[in-house]
Amino acid sequence: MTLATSTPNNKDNNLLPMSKQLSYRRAFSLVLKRDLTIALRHRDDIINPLLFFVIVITLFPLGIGPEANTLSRIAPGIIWVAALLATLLSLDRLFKADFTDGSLEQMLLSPHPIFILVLAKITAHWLITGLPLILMAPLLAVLLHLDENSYGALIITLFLGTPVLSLLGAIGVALTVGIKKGGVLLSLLVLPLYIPVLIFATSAIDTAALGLPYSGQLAIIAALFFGSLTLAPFAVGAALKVSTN
Amino acid sequence: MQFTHFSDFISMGGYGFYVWLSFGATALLLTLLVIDSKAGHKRIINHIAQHKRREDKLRKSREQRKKAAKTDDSAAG
Amino acid sequence: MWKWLHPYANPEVSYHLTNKLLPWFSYLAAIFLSIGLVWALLFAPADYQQGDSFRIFYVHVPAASLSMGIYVSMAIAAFSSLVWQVRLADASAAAMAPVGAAFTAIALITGSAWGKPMWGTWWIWDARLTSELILLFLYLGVIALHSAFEDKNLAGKAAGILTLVGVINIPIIKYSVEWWNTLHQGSTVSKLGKPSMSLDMLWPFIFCFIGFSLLVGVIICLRFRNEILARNSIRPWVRELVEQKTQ
Amino acid sequence: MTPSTTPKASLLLSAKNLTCIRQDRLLFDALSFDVFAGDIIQVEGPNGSGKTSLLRILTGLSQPYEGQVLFQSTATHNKENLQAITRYREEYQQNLLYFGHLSGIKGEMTVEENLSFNIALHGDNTDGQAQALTNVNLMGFEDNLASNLSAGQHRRTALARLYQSNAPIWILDEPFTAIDKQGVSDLEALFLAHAQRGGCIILTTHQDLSALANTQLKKITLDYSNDIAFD
Amino acid sequence: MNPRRKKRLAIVSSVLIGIGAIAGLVLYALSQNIDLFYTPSEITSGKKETGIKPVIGQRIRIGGLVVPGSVKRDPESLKVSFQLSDMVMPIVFNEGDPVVTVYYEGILPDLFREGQGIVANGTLAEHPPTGLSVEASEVLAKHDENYMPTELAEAAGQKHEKANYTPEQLNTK
Repeated sequence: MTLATSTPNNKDNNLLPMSKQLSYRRAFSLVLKRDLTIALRHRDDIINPLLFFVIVITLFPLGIGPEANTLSRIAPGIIWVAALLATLLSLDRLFKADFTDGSLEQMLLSPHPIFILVLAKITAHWLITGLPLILMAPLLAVLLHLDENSYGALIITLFLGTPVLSLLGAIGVALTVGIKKGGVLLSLLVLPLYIPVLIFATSAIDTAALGLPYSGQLAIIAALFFGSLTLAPFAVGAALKVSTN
Repeated sequence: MQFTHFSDFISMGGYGFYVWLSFGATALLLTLLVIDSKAGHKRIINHIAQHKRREDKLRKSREQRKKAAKTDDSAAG
Repeated sequence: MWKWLHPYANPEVSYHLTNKLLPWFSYLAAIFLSIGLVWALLFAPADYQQGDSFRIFYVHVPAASLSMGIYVSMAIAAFSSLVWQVRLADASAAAMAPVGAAFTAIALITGSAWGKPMWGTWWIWDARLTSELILLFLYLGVIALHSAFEDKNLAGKAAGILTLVGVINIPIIKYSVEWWNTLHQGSTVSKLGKPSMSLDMLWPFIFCFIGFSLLVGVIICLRFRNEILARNSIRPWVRELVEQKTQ
Repeated sequence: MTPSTTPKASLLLSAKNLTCIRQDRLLFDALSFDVFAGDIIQVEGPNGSGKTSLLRILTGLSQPYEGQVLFQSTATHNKENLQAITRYREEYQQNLLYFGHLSGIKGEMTVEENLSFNIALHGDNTDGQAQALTNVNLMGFEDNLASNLSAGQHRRTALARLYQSNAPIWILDEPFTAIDKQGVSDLEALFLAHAQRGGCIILTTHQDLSALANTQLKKITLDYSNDIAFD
Repeated sequence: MNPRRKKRLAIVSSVLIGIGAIAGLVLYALSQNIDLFYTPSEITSGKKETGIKPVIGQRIRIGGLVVPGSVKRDPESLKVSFQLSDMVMPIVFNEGDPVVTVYYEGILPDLFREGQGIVANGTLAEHPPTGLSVEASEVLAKHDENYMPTELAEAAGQKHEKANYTPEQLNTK
């Protein structure tokens, strides 16, 4: 090691305060790529909520009875409630690891606006948990004898609704990440916020089963999506600042 | 006065259970809340007093240590 | 406005002010509540449809509207604490949360006890009931956040964020349930063109409502001064006060 | 307590009247000091005296109970213009490097990935990354997952960013933890170089900063003298 | 424009776009008239917009006004049947209005009365004498927000009698 005198790579000798050009898009993709890399190397995090989703759904026919009529009537509710719980289960991962190893405070100290980084992390979370749920849902719907007319509605509501679950859930996790026993508190905070998504999604699927138009419900879920997309990142940013204080 | 007998008042036209359940639950909850809020004042004052005692002890021990250090110094000097 | 508000934003002044206000609030609350409740239980006429079960109205409606009113004031306090860093607003929000939760619980319990004989069920998933239940959850969440953080300041901020998120969510939940469960439709249609309430039923209600509001004031004052003490425990005036009280 | 002023050096950071309260305890009260280009400031004090709290307040991660931290902003194009860090957060953080108790290193990523993420996150140039890894003696480990590293290597992975950073203000909380003797003297040399080219360093450590003793080393001492009631 | 301003503008405009999208979607949803219950006329002649008719045996939710004079109670048991008509303002009951008969077994809520709006959950069925009917599993009546003393209500011709049950009736359940 002959490095005692090595100078930093900054060539000009003047370290005055500077104003760098930082692009939002680069910051976003940087964090997104990192989170996806970590998740892919840590596959349990992807598989466990998915397994939970499948197991919860298979419990219902066993508990309620295998009668096809009953199952098809409650199928939308079961799938959505299971998706909701699976998301809740996976939320912890969103900030917990970063909080305990200090990378969260490094992100908060980066020169990028917090909401961009938060948005990237939430996107990664959705890609890791929401997307597999959507891919699994039609298979499970078959097991539950979901009405044939409802498959389209099921997929569309999941596509619009699961990002909302990730976005709203992020607020709850950001508030509880610094608390030692935050798990139960997290569900108390987050589940009530999920109710509108649940109501409109199941209502859309039910309406589709009756052959009625369900674009009204879809519009509401889309509105919820845009609403949480615009507001949640700011709330999460504020909450993270509180939690890392 | 709407009721001629006390028993009428209690039975509330057959709805006695529901009416008294409502009023009873309200009274119970509010009484508990008031008691808790009042007790909170004493609780917090005792807490601060305890905190203060602990602080005083700490300061005393620190002063003693300082004094001890000083006498050591002067003894050495 | 700031000039006017400033002296009250001083914890010591606020503490003594609440102490001065407390007896007034208490006497007034006792007077109004006793008049209102005796009137409601003994003298108010029974309803033509609901008979004496209607008397539940006199606790249910004030509790329900206060539960929402307290939430709105808590949200305003949370907002001013987050945006303008008014520390006392935090303390007042923390004081309001348990009171709001208690009134929400009262509204739910009395509503159930009223619904059982009238609707034939203790509970229906109707918009008002569901949003009131969610309101209770939000209150509990706020209380839990307040107690989960060691640092009162941080607790106030975290609970404030949740309170504001809840403000947006309560109406959404209310409307979502209203669409989902259309039980309301029947009542709104058949209601049109009828008198809403006769005066001899209205007066006891007004007394009850004012009485309960004053009681809310009393409890919030009691809790507010506790919160002030807890948040300013190292100030000399608190130390002096504690010394006086513990001697 | 306030470091003496060198007339030529420019003011980088200024703490005004900082008061910090943690769990009903007053850690410090009305603490004011200025940090100039070229300063190396060691924050001293016994355990629990608020060293970490002070550093976190200086970074903007924590808010002081009272008082504020100012820095020299270029956003207003005025050399003497001090601005609150909370107001120009993003600009301040371009000028700041903070190294806390937690390293911020991800076990699931390799040494190289960790370093390049950290550098890119803070908007610095990733060109000299190989050199930085050599500087912290981790060349050859770049493809190892960070979870397989020893505590010291873990620490050094995080420290490698120091060699890449263009930020003038360095705030370092116990940078020498788990670092061997050679590493400590390397870091001290780096600190000197950083101060000489116009940066400033605020750090806590229990090490004797022998190599720096003759330079601009200044000290801020926190003790419990303040933990009494205040008004 | 300096980059700082530019970024701020980007944030503000994206928030505004988001709010605009929300407003547009909500307005669209409101125009879509989401409803989940059928009125009697929709059961007989299909939904107005889509013409969709419920099929026999399907679970439905029906909402309407209880037709005066249509409530028939079995003196031996808790069985009851009544007719529902559409809710229209002002409240009038005409001979030719589409009505659907509801069959129910159970204790009716105290607010159940003729002319009151109620909602029933059940399955659509075909009963020979009455045509389309609903076998209800649940009958819900909601109180309106008007209160008045009994004497006043009697004067206004709005006397309300709640359903009384004999012990024998109650025992059949």
